[in-house]
Amino acid sequence: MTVNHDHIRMVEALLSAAKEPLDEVDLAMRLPDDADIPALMEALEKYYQHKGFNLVKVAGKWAFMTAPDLSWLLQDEKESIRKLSRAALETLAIIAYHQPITRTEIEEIRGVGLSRGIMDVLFEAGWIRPRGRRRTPGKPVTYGITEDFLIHFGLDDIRDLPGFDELKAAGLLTTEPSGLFDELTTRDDPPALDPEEEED
Amino acid sequence: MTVNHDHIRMVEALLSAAKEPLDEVDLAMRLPDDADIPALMEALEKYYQHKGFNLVKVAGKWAFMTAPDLSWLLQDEKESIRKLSRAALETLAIIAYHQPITRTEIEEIRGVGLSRGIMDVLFEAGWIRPRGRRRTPGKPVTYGITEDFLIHFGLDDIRDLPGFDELKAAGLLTTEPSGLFDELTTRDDPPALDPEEEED
Amino acid sequence: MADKGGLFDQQKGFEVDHRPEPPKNALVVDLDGYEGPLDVLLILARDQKVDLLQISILQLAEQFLAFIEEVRKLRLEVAADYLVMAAWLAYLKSKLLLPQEEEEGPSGAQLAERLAFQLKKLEAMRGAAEKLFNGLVTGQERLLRGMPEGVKVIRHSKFDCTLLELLTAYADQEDRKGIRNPLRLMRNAVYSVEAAMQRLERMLGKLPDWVELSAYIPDNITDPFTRRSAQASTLVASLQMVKEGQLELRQREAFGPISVRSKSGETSGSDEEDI
Repeated sequence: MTVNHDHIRMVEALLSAAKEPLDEVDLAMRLPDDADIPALMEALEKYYQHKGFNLVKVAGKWAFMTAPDLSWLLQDEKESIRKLSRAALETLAIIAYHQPITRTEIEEIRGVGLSRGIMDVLFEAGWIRPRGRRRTPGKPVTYGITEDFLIHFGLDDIRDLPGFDELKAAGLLTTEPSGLFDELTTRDDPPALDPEEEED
Repeated sequence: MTVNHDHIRMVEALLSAAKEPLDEVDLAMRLPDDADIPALMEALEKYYQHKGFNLVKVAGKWAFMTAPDLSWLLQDEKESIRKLSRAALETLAIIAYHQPITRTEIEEIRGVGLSRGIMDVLFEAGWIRPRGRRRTPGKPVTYGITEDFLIHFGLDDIRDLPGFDELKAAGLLTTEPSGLFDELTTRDDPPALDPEEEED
Repeated sequence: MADKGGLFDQQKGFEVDHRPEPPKNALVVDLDGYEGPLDVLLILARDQKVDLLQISILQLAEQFLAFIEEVRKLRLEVAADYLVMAAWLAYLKSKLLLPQEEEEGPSGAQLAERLAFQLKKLEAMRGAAEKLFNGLVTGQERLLRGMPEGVKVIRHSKFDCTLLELLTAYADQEDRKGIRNPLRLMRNAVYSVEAAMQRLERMLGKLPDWVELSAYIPDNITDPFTRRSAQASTLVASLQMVKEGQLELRQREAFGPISVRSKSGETSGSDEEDI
């Protein structure tokens, strides 16, 4: 190969970092004047033709793209991750901070009804579990977080979640506390197990 | 090279298409069971070391990144730099080198109160995270750096921080209170906020 | 202090700091340029041009006290932490100068050593921060693939959620609670028990003998939710009126229709117009 090795490296770097395919004019503008772009591209195209990604020309522009025979590798991952909805995130956070907690209490804190789907999603993620029943009329089920939750969020212990003051100090909270939930948020002890509660 | 050529191509395809660095577990899950990931990575790392982009390990994960000596070529593609105040810079370095570290310990090292804005900026950049709680009275939250931090600063591990081992050997990375001003004042109240720090 | 110019020069190391450089006029001493008393001490200490562990703390203490003196001449208020540091250094100075006494606590020399160490630590962190940002920063010195086709990281759980997102969600929640007396919008689609009672009272006299309770439900309600609430409220209203002795209720079988009639001998409230 007679092409300049430095020029090859430059084209490689440019095409690797480019946010869109580059045409030969784009490349010529960035490379030294004596660079023989067509020869470089020919050499590179050949060089990458049997790699996991190839240099391809689409609509007159060059880009590195996954080898067509390997595209199956990228397939099923695309759908495997879902984001939690805001409502689900909030519900999860409330359960984590206030566990054991009943459905009604969650609704009370959020100020809106809890749709069935939300709890389902959190169950599916394996992050919450029923913990027992509150010994109050109706014996409502209480919920808490799971070990998977701790593992996922890298916490040793549920007590490691920052408290209200620390959230504030970290700039995550902007308003003053309402005082409504003082006993829940500012106590420095770990939320003790609800004595009224039977663990299952 | 004794490594399987098909496996090499698969790793190339995956890393080239990946939106973020992939760790060896991620790769192993995609590759056939008999793939020898460490050997593949070693071969690939070597193979790409003189190309326009290299295979690098950051935060324990692999990614193709452009060669540092060509960074001058890629002005247009560079991300805009997040402007950090000196206070934020220093705080970030202190957290990285001393993690896990509490707020008070950061203040102790800097000799000045930590304004809320600073932690805010670092949280927002995704570079720090709460790590847990110190098992001392008051159970203060400790902070540490994130994987994004390692990726951003091109570090594979916290030990790769510049001068980490030397500083550690020199005893400069301890977080014990110096007890310096105990003679004069018992500072149980946090040091006053420096109004100047609020400006970032 | 004649060395003020050199003192400010020390701040140039950090490129990312875009605070305007303090003017180099030796008469202008601006505390705003410093990050607290330790910062001032570190800058002063660097003038001694030796390893920080070897510096003369005595000289440093004098320099700092002179510096504070200077600042106070020009500006009345000096932040409290500077004064605390000044007082502490004055104390340290006296401890260093006076002959060692038998007493509790660390000696002057030990305190001086600790201060030097703390300064060394701060300096180390400054240097580290600088090196960090001058290193192989991703997105600057090294660029990731610009156009990834999209292999997503295989997470070991199905849902993608970071601790920060979780904390932010909780914080947002707390933030919203910070609003006192939030405006609550009542659902006006509910047909209240009061309304049902008024209607029953008004219509009682008009319909003699047993009539199905459902006949008393306004028939202009089309919304199914409101209709169900009207059914419930009418039933509750009728039960209340039975209790008050105005009505009689009858249900022949479980889940069967409920009939109602005015209790014999009772006059209904009024018999004016219908709705």
